[in-house]
Amino acid sequence: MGPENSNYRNLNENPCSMCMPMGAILPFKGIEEAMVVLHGSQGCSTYMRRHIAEHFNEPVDVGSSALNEKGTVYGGEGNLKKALDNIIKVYQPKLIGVLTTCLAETIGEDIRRITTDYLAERGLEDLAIVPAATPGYGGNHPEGYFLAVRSIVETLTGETGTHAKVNIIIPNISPADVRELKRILQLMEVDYVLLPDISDTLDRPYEKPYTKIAKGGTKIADIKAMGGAAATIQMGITMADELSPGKYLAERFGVPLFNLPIPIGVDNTDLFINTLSNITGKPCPDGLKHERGRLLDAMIDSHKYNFQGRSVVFGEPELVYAVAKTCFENGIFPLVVASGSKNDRLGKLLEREIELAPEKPVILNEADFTQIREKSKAAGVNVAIGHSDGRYLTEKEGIPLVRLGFPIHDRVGGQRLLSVGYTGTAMLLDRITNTLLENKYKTYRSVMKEKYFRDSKQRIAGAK
Amino acid sequence: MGPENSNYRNLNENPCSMCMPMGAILPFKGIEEAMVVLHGSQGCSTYMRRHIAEHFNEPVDVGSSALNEKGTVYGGEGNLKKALDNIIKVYQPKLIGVLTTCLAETIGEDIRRITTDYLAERGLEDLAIVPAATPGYGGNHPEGYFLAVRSIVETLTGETGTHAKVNIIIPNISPADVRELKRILQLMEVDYVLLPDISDTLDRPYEKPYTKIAKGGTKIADIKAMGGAAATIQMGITMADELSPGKYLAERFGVPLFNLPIPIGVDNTDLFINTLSNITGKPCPDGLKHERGRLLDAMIDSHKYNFQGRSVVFGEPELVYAVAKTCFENGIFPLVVASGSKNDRLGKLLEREIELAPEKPVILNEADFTQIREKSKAAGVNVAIGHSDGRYLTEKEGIPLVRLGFPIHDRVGGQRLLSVGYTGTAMLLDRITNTLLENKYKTYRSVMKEKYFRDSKQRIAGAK
Amino acid sequence: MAMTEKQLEEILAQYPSKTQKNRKKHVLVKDSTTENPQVIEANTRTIPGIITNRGCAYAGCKGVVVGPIKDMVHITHGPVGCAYYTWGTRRNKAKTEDPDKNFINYCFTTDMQESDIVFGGEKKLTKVIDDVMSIFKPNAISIAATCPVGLIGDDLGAVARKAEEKYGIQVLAFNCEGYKGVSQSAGHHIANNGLMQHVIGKGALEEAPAKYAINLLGEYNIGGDGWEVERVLKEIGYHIVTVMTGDGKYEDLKNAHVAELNLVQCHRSINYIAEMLEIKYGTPWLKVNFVGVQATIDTLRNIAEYFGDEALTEKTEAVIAKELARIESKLDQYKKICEGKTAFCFVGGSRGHHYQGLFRELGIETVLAGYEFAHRDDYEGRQVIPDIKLDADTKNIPDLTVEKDPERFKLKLSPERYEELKKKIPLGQYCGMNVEMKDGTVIVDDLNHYETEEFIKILKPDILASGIKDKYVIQKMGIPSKQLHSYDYSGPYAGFNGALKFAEDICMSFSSPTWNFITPPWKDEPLLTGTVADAEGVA
Amino acid sequence: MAMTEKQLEEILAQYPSKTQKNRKKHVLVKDSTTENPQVIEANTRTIPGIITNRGCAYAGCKGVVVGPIKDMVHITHGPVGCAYYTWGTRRNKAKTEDPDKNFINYCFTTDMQESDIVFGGEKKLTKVIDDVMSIFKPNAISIAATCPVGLIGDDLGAVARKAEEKYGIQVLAFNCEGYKGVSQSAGHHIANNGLMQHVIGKGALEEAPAKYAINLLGEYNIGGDGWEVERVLKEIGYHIVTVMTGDGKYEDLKNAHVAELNLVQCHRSINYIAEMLEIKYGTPWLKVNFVGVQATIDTLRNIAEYFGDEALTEKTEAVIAKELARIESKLDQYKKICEGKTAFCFVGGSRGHHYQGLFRELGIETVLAGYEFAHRDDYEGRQVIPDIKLDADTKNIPDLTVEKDPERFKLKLSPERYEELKKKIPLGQYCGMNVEMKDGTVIVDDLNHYETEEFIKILKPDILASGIKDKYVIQKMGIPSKQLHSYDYSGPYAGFNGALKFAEDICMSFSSPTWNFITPPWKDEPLLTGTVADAEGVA
Repeated sequence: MGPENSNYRNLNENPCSMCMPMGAILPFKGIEEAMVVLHGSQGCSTYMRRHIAEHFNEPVDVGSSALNEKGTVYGGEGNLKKALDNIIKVYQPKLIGVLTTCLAETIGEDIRRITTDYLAERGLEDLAIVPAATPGYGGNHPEGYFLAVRSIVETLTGETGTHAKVNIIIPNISPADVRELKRILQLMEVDYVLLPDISDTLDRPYEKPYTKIAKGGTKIADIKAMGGAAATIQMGITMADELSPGKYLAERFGVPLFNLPIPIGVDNTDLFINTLSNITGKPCPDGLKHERGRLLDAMIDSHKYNFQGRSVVFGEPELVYAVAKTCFENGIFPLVVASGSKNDRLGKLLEREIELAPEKPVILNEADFTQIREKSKAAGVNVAIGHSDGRYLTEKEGIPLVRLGFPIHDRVGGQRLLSVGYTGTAMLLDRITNTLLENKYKTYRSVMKEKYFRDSKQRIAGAK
Repeated sequence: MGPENSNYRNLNENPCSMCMPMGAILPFKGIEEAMVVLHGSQGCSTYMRRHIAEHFNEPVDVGSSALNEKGTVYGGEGNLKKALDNIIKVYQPKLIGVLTTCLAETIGEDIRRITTDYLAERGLEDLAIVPAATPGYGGNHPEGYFLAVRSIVETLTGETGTHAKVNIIIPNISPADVRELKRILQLMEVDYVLLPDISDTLDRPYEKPYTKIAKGGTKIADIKAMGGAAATIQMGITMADELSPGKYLAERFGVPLFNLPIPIGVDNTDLFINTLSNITGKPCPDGLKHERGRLLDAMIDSHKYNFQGRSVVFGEPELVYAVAKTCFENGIFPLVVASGSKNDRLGKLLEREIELAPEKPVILNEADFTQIREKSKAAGVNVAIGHSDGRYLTEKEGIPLVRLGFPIHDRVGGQRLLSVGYTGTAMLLDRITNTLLENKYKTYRSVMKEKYFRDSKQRIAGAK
Repeated sequence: MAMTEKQLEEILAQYPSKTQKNRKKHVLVKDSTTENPQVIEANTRTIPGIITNRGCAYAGCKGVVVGPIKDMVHITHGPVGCAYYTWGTRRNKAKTEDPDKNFINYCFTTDMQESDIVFGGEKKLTKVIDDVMSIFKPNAISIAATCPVGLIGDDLGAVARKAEEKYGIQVLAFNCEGYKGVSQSAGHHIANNGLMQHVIGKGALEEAPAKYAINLLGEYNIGGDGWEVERVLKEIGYHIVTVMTGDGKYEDLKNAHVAELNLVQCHRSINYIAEMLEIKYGTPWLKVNFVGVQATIDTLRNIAEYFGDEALTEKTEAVIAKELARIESKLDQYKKICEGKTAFCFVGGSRGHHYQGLFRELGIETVLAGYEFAHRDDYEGRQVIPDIKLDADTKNIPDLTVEKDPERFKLKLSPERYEELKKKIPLGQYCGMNVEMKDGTVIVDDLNHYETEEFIKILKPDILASGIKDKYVIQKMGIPSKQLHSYDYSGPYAGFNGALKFAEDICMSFSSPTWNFITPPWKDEPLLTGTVADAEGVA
Repeated sequence: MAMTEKQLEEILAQYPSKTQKNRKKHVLVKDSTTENPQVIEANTRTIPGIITNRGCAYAGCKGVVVGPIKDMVHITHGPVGCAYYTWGTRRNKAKTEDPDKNFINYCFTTDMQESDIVFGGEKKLTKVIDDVMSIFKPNAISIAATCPVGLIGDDLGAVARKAEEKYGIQVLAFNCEGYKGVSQSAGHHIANNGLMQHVIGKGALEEAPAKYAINLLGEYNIGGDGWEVERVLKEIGYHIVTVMTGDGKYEDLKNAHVAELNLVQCHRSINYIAEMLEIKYGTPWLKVNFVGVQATIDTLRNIAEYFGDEALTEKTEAVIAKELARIESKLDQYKKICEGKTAFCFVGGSRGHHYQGLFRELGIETVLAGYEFAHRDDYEGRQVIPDIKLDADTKNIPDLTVEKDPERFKLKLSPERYEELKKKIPLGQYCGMNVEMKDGTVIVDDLNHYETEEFIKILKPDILASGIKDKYVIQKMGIPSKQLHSYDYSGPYAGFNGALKFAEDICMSFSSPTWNFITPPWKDEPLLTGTVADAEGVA
């Protein structure tokens, strides 16, 4: 099942994705005492801070080398070093991510050299700088995210003794999801390094006094030792190998890689739990088994309502895969599966589910919302699952939207949305089922009227 | 602030409450290996099972003595004993609750004597029978609930040595809420007896094989020892003393009583945590402090949207109090606070909040939905918070409903709704805020049109 | 999978001996080879402590029969619970021509308090009627009694009469206290008597306003069933005088006497009225069944046969052909999914019988069936009625005796034509459920939760059609359940469209991938089996 | 609370020394007693690594000025991000007469890929224009360049000209690459030049179609501001030719030359055009301010003064009186809540200045204010313009020189009348923000997160008016924030209704009980204090 050729036209009308450096900022926000600088026009940093802040409702400080026209001619090395000087003085970070942008890449800035020189010049031995080449045209934000994680690992992780910890490398999921993963790991008594950990940094408690950099995040010392881990579990099955931090750890340090889907849905969560058990030899505890039982119970209770669901799932490929799989499990058959990224794995990974489904979905790669809307309308979709920009599906086609993923800017609590693990899956399913039910009740009268009283002026009461 | 005289008419039109035995069944479902029998017409049991099953999506086996016309003349003793025989044989319970109904009470059945005789006749020393007089006209389901809990304690709890456990007596909250209380108690390292505990019994995992009585529930041995506890925390501030199990334990066994609101909202949860700290001498752990900080952060992020909320809160008095308080805390000022019960405490308990509020709410006692609807309309309410029957407020007045409490029959997952503690409060608030936001966006175009283009046919685009 | 007598005995052996003896008479393993037809005990007292699915007389009267009449206000006289429990729960749909005269979404009660029990509730009831009249001005009012009302001696009849005098509308009092009779069946009887005595025949019409005038009895328009039936009947050319009582109107009901024929869908709840209408007005009744495609077709042909008009017959066939053409291929798709599966079919009314045919059309065999509140004739056919011994509970429900209406009785058919038709169509007849069931299948009266579980273990059905009270027992045992009380908020299931919708909904249960997950992997499977392939192990 | 020079120095001392030196010139403690007016540095390069709130040239051109024109399709030529980031984020409202010609909710981009960077993006851009024309048929198209476009040498102008030839509509190319200039201000300039050169004056009208014809410049209809302003202006009797550019139309814009007067709301973003319109068409411009009640009143009176018509003046006063009567008592209620509080007011455009008046009307003193991307004249007044030294970045933005239009230039006022009016009303004048600020208050150009925190610690304001990027820094410090970019999804805030809405929203922040909880009890209070009274201890 190959994706539909999305490039039936050149115009990208109402995009379903953001640019690479946007995604690359996020992992740096999940490392202790880290800052990040964009090497390029100051507008990049401003736009991205604005969008990240709006989603998480949190301060998002991102520096910029503020390149100007002169920089485009003479290079931006001086600006970048100045930016680092200022940031180090004011924020005193332990780590700085330096990301390029369209501008820096187009003029060919060598940030690895510049930052290496910088550290030497300034004699900053305790500071880590992680450079990553993330031009806006090099991919979309999901690719930027993984590339940044890989760069972090490539830069920090070194030879080390083996130890019993498990590396958990995660994609762009909500802080609540991260906390839930940590709770599950704790229940399973697994010693782990989770990278990146935004659970406190991008959902930080109100606390006095305000600190410029939020507490929390993955410890740098832990990242340095990831090469000695017992195994890596990476939730990045849709990602290309060259973007895969887990693949790097496997190839460079021989850490066994288990590349798994995000644990949303029964199968995906089973796989996560079973893989953990397999690695550590520890059984699934009763508490988790009960959570699984409760999820199954919830799925049974809702299965008739869910089976009436015809869904479109869109957003970042990794999340889209896990959610689409969950939809298949529950008979909320996806008819449109769309990602803004170039990604040929998504469709292939869903092959087995698609084969068993009563109707074949359209898989859209490099999709924009105009395509998503057209295909959803054609397929008779009645529920959309994805980030806030899908609200146009509601406004134009009356398809209700279950908000999930990034960004959520027209509702509160995107950072608190819980969807992973057995309990999180049940919560996600309840949101979907209740959206279907709400829509059903809302349209009941008009549906019945259309069916039985088309030609009369009679009104129908007594719905439900 | 006294309640409005609700009895401005005799008619109860669209009731906001159920009858006493309905409420009394629920606590028995939260005790290990317990069954319950209604002494009366079989219809009572059938109706109540139906409604409880629909809310929890769980099997709800409740016996009936199936009294018929003959019984109304000659008494129902024979029938009740037969019912006990059959239930004991098939279900092998450790405890049976025997509840009266309109019929049994009107004909004057003495269930205490009958059940005492029964145990003696059959020689069933290991079986506990808890009788409770719950005629349908004796109160509403919230009163039935507390009366049943009190009867359980009165019947089971005996003299015992003192111990360090804390009694936690809870009202009708969701299984998810109960689990959350238990999680908090565990975090606080408090040794406790929680009564009743429906967290597993009325939200049981799918599990093989099926057992007639669900696993879980408060242990009978624990209930027997409640008289020796260090203290009782009872979430029942709206309940009359004669219905208060905690009061009984205090008066009979000298267990200090802390009668608290349900921990929904910052103040209420602080009070719960602080009381626990005070009793046990144990501090609030960091994890909980972070949860509190996250709640505050969420409250700040949403405060402007919430301040535009004008709410009606209705349902069981105990829940209504906690939710109304939470609404006051967040500027979602309640303008109608309604309960179907006769309850003169609710208004008094909210006095301080009402005094500080910009508009005084109407407090409705013994309310029906017709009153609630009229008062809500008059007050310009824009969000309703309560159980599913409030859907009429949406259908008739366009007031969106945030479903909470019992019963929820037109959406799934009522048993999984989490609203207590800091984290639960944040989830409840997100549901409320997002309901306000959804409604705002939905009506934005018409509002702007009304304001600026009343006389034109121009359509407005570009909302948000 | 069939049931042996031995297996049945083992199940019942778990009961105390008296209970065992009692329940044995309510359960049959169908055997058509017995000398005399098998007898089943029904409509007897519920055993205390059995988790029955039965309701009470109030449920049958107010909840089932009277409640759906949309232009009346129905007041429940009693404490608040009983009114609440019948509020919207039956999913009787009603459309509104006059939005001010549709009270189907309302719930009215006197909400009796302790003092009303002590001092009597008549005064409050009178005031509530005053409230209702001043606010709603309905065409008529009903009052339904709950348990305590009879016990404290409130005279509903007297209150109703006074209100009738004061307001000049009909106020019907139903003494349907919950303890009366042995199930909701008593309530149907009480309701039927009341409607017959006080409403039907009170209308001004002397003749039907159109040809082929019929009443549709025992159709409660759950999930819109009645609408689908009416759609087809109207297309053929029938004039429906009144539907009792789904989407029903008091104003229409008054003229029920003018119909040429009464169709009886739910035999149990309405046969009293059908009988009395025949005696009083000379209108024959025909047992119909609009559940299932073939049953609907047979029914339509039977009705046409009754009227004996060639054009009508032709139109009937044309409509049948058109409808079949529209749905058949879709049904075939669904059938592929259902074929070879088995079902339990346990509901009230006549549905325990009716739905077996629809299941069969989908390729699903019913291996156990029964009724909540049936009488023996619902199982064995009306021919056993003379042999039924009435117990005290049933005798306590006052019987209504009607006679030929001196002015409005009109013989619709000559006795000869009647007898001739009777051979072809079920005119005034109902053969019951049992005759249609296969040998070895189980017939259970008043099935309870315990027996449900036990029968499931033995018969291992693929689906259970029942109600919400046992729905979750069934699903916890890993078996899909189809609610046939409220249709799980789906429907309609009657007629052609309904058969399709039912097929779709049943297939949903079989096709939903959800059921693939009901065994946790750590119980039956080694860790990682079947899933490890997904993990990309790099050593 | 005022700021001392010493405190200021302590704050800046945290910076590296070069940065410290630079920033010092951008911060003033207002002192009206100095011999010469205080000078502030503005519109200079952003210091790298400072967490500025400034945006880029693309943001100013496409995001601010060009984007709101609703009947044009605006194509962002570049990788996907920049188009996405300007999609709906400014909350420019637009109503639609013709729903097929309102593209305000759309986002169009060429979504350049790596290969486009390597091989050039002109081809793709051409194809995208083809797509747009075949699907949307807009009245005109704009193309906005993002960073890489200029670097790889795509010739937007050439592509645009070819498309114009092919489709016979205007295609405007804006070389507003993000790195140009020092902030979005460069983008405003580029946009203004483009619109002036290619759009304004291209319309067919020679004269205004009605009396009192005006243009409203620098009003972007955020949250509906423009609608409120239009409501009042129309009621008085003005004819609005075009609004630039909130809810603006390309078709109207073309006729902007016929207005009798240009109102300038946002001085920074649009003063270029106002100046050029005066030179080319002889239309004077008036600095207006519709933020705040008194400002709105003053503005309305000034406009009436300009036209000098008695009836107009009377109608103006009548409308003012009516509006005041409607809102005054409500505003007084809000004022009670706000009185005595202090604010920071840091926004772009002219809002950092405008909102101070509205705050003052509510009793709130602004203790710190500044602009993101202003020039010195926005602080110090237009009289300093001749003294401003342009740096290289600004010089790089091509300047447009216009001349009297030989056909359409029309002197609207005699030079004498002009000079006379100038004494009464701000005709062609803007005095800047500084002059209105009190001594001891702080004026900051290009405020950043670090300074925001430090100033908060010293000045302890009650509320901060700023944007979403610093909103959460502010709120985490326990201080309410009012977004004046997007109004926190509220608005309008302009005019009379807007003032009321703003007052309501500000009061919300002060009144919301939420802020009572910002200190956790275990930090500042003993356990159970203040709350134990609620617990009913029974020993």
